[in-house]
Amino acid sequence: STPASAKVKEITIAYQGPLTGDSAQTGIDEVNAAKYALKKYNDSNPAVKINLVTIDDQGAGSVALTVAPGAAANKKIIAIVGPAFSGATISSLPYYKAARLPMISPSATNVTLTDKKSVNYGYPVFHRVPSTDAFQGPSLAKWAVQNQKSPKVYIVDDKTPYATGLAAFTKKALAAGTWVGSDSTPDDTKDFAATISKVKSTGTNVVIYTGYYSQAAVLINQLRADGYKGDFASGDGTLGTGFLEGAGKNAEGVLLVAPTVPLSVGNPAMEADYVKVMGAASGEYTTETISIVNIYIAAVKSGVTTRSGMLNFINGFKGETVAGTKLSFDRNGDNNGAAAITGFVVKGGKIVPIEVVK
Amino acid sequence: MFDTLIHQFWSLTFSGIALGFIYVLIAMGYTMVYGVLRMINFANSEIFMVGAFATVMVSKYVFELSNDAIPPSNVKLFLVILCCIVASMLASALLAFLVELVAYRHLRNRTTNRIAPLISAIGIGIVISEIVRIFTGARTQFAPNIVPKKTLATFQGAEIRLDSTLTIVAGLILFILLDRFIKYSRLGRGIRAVSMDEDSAKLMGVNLNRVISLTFTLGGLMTGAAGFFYVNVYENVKFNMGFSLGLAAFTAAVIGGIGNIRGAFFGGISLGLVEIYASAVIGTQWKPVTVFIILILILLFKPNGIFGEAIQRTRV
Amino acid sequence: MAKTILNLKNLTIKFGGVTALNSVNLELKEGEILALIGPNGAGKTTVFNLITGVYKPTSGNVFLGDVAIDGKKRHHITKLGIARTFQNIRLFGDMTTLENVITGTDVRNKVGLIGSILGTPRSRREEKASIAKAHEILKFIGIDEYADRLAKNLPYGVQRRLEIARALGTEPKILLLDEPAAGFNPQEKVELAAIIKKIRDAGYTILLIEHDMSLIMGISDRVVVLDFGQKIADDLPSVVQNDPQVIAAYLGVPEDAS
Amino acid sequence: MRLELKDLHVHYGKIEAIKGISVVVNEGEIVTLIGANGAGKTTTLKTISGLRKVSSGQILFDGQDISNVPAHERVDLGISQAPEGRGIFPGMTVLENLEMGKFNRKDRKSEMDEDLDKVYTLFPRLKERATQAGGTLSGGEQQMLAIGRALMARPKVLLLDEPSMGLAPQMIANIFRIITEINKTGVTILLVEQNAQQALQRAHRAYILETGNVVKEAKASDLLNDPAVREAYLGTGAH
Amino acid sequence: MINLRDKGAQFWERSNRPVRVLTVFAIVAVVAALPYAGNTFLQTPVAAFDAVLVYPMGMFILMALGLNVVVGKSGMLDLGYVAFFAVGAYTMAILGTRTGLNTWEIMPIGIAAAMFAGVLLAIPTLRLRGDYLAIVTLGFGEIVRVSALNSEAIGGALGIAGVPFPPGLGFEYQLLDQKYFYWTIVVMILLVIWVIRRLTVRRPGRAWESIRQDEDAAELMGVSTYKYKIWAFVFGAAIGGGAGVFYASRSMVIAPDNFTLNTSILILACVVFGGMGNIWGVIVGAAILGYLPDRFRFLSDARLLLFGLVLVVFMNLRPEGILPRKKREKAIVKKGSGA
Ligand SMILES: Nc1ncnc2c1ncn2[C@@H]1O[C@H](COP(=O)(O)OP(=O)(O)OP(=O)(O)O)[C@@H](O)[C@H]1O
Ligand SMILES: Nc1ncnc2c1ncn2[C@@H]1O[C@H](COP(=O)(O)OP(=O)(O)OP(=O)(O)O)[C@@H](O)[C@H]1O
Ligand SMILES: [Mg+2]
Ligand SMILES: [Mg+2]
Repeated sequence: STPASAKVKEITIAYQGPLTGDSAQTGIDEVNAAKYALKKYNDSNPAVKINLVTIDDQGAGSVALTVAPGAAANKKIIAIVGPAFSGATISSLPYYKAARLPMISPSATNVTLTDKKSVNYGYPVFHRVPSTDAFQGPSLAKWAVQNQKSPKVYIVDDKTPYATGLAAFTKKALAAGTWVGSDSTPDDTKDFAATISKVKSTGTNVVIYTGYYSQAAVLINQLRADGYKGDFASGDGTLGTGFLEGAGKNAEGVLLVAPTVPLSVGNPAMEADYVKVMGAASGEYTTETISIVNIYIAAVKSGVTTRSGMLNFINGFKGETVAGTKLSFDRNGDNNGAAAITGFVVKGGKIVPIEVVK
Repeated sequence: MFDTLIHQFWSLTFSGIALGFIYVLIAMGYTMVYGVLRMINFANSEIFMVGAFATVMVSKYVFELSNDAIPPSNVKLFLVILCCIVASMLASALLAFLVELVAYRHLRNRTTNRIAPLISAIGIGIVISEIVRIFTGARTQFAPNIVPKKTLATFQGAEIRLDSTLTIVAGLILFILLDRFIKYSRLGRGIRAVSMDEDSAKLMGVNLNRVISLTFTLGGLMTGAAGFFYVNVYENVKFNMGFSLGLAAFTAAVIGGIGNIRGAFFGGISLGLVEIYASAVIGTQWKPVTVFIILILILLFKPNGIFGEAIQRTRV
Repeated sequence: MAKTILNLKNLTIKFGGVTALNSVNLELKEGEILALIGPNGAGKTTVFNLITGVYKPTSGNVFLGDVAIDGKKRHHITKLGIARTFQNIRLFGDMTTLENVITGTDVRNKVGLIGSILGTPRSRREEKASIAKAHEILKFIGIDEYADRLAKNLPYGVQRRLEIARALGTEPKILLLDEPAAGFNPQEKVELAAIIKKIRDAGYTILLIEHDMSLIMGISDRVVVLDFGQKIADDLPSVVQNDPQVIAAYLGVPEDAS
Repeated sequence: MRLELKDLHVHYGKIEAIKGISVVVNEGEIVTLIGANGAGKTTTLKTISGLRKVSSGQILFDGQDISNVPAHERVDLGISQAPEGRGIFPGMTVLENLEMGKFNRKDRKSEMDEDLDKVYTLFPRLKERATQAGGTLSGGEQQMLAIGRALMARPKVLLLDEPSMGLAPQMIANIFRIITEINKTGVTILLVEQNAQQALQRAHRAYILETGNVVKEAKASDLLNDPAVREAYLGTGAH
Repeated sequence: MINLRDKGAQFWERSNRPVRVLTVFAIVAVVAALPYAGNTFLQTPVAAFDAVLVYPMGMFILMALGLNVVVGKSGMLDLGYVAFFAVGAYTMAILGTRTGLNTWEIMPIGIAAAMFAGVLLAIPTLRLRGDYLAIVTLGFGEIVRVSALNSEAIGGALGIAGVPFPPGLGFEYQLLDQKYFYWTIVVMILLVIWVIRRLTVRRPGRAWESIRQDEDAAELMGVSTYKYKIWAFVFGAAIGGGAGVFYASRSMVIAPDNFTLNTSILILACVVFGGMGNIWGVIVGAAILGYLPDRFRFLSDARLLLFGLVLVVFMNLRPEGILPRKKREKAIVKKGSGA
């Protein structure tokens, strides 16, 4: 082993998320963002280089159960970017808690993770950049009905932990009498005819979809093809160019809310650089991921070399995301700056941020 | 609970039939293979997925249609449809042919274990979908709008759209063609002979390998066509799209009586309808439960599916 | 006169348009070898299938002693004491000869799942007894030397004999043999005849389907002739052999009466 | 068409079932193979029709080596077999089974009807049961179907594996008469039989097989009178 | 190709009792020492070796042994085996978080629940043959998973967290060092092997075997085929349920997505890959298929691709599995106990 005096030349952090399997795309987007941030850093010839190892949990709790003990036992890893999904986070948490391995997730938004009363409480190791569904839900409820004098809201979720959570908070925040129905369409649903029929028969004028962008695009396309004229609103799962590509013209006027903004919106200059460096546009949760890696970089720059050092650094950290919003963590691991939920409208084929929805 | 079903009955029915035709075509892939080998082709869902991708590729890169563009019209539209559907059918057929070669042929000569080919087909399925996943970065690929989603007519408040009408009409034509072909070519009899007794079939002059390859290929053609219609209606593809559709189509084949192409037809349409009605009445999330409970009930009363022949057995 | 142990009363069965058996009456006496003969498709195998519960009669009954057994489950009928062999061999090909017979003997064993897992004394006793019994039967039939061979690799003649041995394993009162000598050469048929006699002498009652007249004449006590699902004769072999109706329907011109 | 096996060896895995036999069947002959259970008769026929692979040696058909021709093509050459165990397609009707016999023949409808008529005259029972599923036929009926089906192909060489098995005495006499009749129409026949008495009476020449070897080859009538053969294959209580 | 199975069997037959006992001890010792092999070539990148030994390897072996009774021994194709695993796991999770019962007390309840589910499925469906049974069982697996997913009362999509660890038995189960879990599962596996061997060499084993080979003939030889098929199903379910209870307890968290059709298919692949019907083959198959994906983690992107290739290539090379079902000619009755 190295003598204590020897200078540490390399630090290892890990990314955990789905890199294979059905949800691989989220993980690949995030890991690319992490790679981008680290490349920028390592190319600047720092004294201490940072390595990235990837931990593929397929976005599934069952797989997380096999990989998490390994990451926990791997003493070289001093911090984790991720896990990407709430379910995998819940399964991994016991191990990381036991190993005191700090983690900051770019995309796990389930409330129980930072809820003191829940068995899923991630204290002290768990942190996250995006705000929880508890914040996003009310904002979504508010933002979605802005165009309607007498809104009739129909909520569709995709049955993932993320979507059911967000749907529940959204529903709770709706004004009395405005909620007319809900459906759950598992994320392998191809045909929304039944859902659309319900939307029509309830006279809905606002459809809120909590789920991910590809299904959102299919849903709105089918809604519009069937002559639905009302509004369509969704949360952060839908925020991204993928939705625009999939929904095309139908995306016009869609109302979105998200705890942060996509890189192309929040920091166009960095997006341009990203495209140059990575050879492709950034994907989901890039803003969050780069911001998280930047925290770790800052920690390493300040001489952190251990897990406990990293944990202290994170808890004391005060800064900004690359999109310019405030970033620091409260005792439960939530982002103090995350409460600001931005409302967006799709205009002219672009997702345009309008205002903070309170 | 039944409000939606009652108010939107025709609209639901029309969608259910269009969805059903997609199932019918995929189910044909399962049922043909089952008909000849008495084995489930677990790679069929990937064959379907590849067929769907072929349509996206051709429309995007050969005809350079984009997602936003107005759908083509008249001659161009006809040409696009024709090329896309042919490309999908050929891509799937070729893949089905290869699957037989790699996963089944060698094994067939080496073992009587009927589950071994099943596992090797599953292996191939994983390989195909993983290759596509790696190439697409696991992303959903959105397809250009090929056939305009024009409303042709309304019936009892239900809109009858061009895209789903095309699915129904073309699906019907393909089904009838296949049905006739099997009936009037010697292939149909060859398939039945092979499925009952391979050695005897050889003694009758049946070219075993050719019959089996041809059956896979025909099944592939149908499955590929389903890929085109799917893209046409739902406008997106993803590497893992085959799984749930394949499962549904397989269920459809069993409901009708697997190995029997008319059964697959009936099963596909009824499954499409049942799924949509069930989603409307008790919620989309309960759809798989409803479907499987109905399946079990059907099999309780008709153990060989609705159109299924009794499993071929010699007397005791 | 020995008592009747199997009684078929007015047995009729139809398959669609075909009446395979038409009101057939047949009595099997304890300890006899009764031969069932008739042209191809006369309904002989169908009689076996009705007795063993494979088919349910359209009308009529099968009595074992005083008990009507038509409509009973197949395995239950076996338990009641009727065992059979198959016209086209149906052995458990991937089991050894010995195992085939032991599987037959299992019908008399009582031990179930739990007993087997725990290895109760009874289970061990039964296992031991079954193995011993199976060997005994194999020796009796004369194929003990094949005990450890897989059934599917056995020569045809041994397979036919194993069918008989497996059926004997179930300790039947009545043994039904469906063309046990098919595919045998004359020499082998003679040996088989001896075995069948030996079985009868050991106290079994035998109902035998066979097309080889010399075999039948040699061993049967009584012959029943079926034609087109009807019983056309039921008498001593020598009488039946000279019955003109039987000759016309079944035997053909008597070229070679042995 | 002359069929010739030259020093034929056939294996099941490691077991050698046929150990170098040479057999000649001249055009227009009936040749019979007799031998005890397990001698390799069925294996020989299966090898000729292509269901088993030749390990070494040759099968000459009309002077041409066909040992590597796939089974289904041998049917087109004119080799047809009624196999042991009959190989009926259980789910097909009797008529469909018979039609399968013509699978590769591009005969006109009239020829089909003609052949069907022929088979139906040979086996009236099959005509009665034309629409019954093959699998539900009685044992003997299946045997008739197997032979009839082989005839549908209008073979040049007909391979029969124990055609009398499971048949009633009257029918057995019938079958052997039919074999002679078919032969008279110019079809070469290779016949495997346990009923050696009848087979030898009908055949021109015969081979005796013992555990994979030919132990004797002679004119059939000679063998009928050979005491050793009578002892071993015709039963002691000979007729 | 060499037949390892026969070589092994030959060795076993030639050995006398002390040699056999010694062999068994040696093998058990080697297996038990595996958690200490973490730093050898066996090391799995990313995932912890000791955890991989517990899940997937140990669990897969256990489940594959259970499924083998259904598929390999009695010839019924079951594509929904994961349902029983799920029933066991949910029983543990629900009772473990809501009552004071501990893992060992819940174990029999979980097994009983899985057996009950087995009977429930078996009674109406076991009259179906072959592939129809396959689709019905597959459907049953989906019914169980989707019902769990849709029932908020048992956690819905998030599942149930905070499932208690098993109480120690003179040692304490640890999170970051899973050797005690591993040893527990080895004991469970040994127990199951012992039970299955008992069954297969005796009457129930013969009944299953005869049903697999010729159901009609079996019934006519007096085997109550329906009853034995149900037993096979229920017995397989019991093992799946037991595995589920232990799984939930060691994982602390379960969710519906742990119980997808993929798991059923993977377990089936283990059975076929190793050698259907042969418990040693099944164990080897499950160990390999459980271990490989984690061993190949360094390949990251191409990992599953490789897994698929392995399945195809291996099935083609060894269609009967790595250690095929008995080929040699010797009885499954215990030698020497007779005659
Ligand atoms: N399941 C069935 N469906 C239709 N017909 C049947 C069925 N089972 C038997 N038959 C018919 O019933 C008749 C009697 O058949 P069975 O098998 O009893 O004849 P058999 O006397 O045993 O003849 P063989 O000597 O040829 O074996 C036959 O004509 C047969 O075709
Ligand atoms: N599938 C097989 N696997 C292994 N050995 C076989 C197989 N088929 C046949 N044999 C063996 O090959 C030898 C020849 O068998 P074959 O069936 O050709 O005999 P046969 O002369 O036709 O006998 P039979 O009069 O009983 O029909 C026998 O020893 C037999 O056990
Ligand atoms: Mg019969
Ligand atoms: Mg033979």
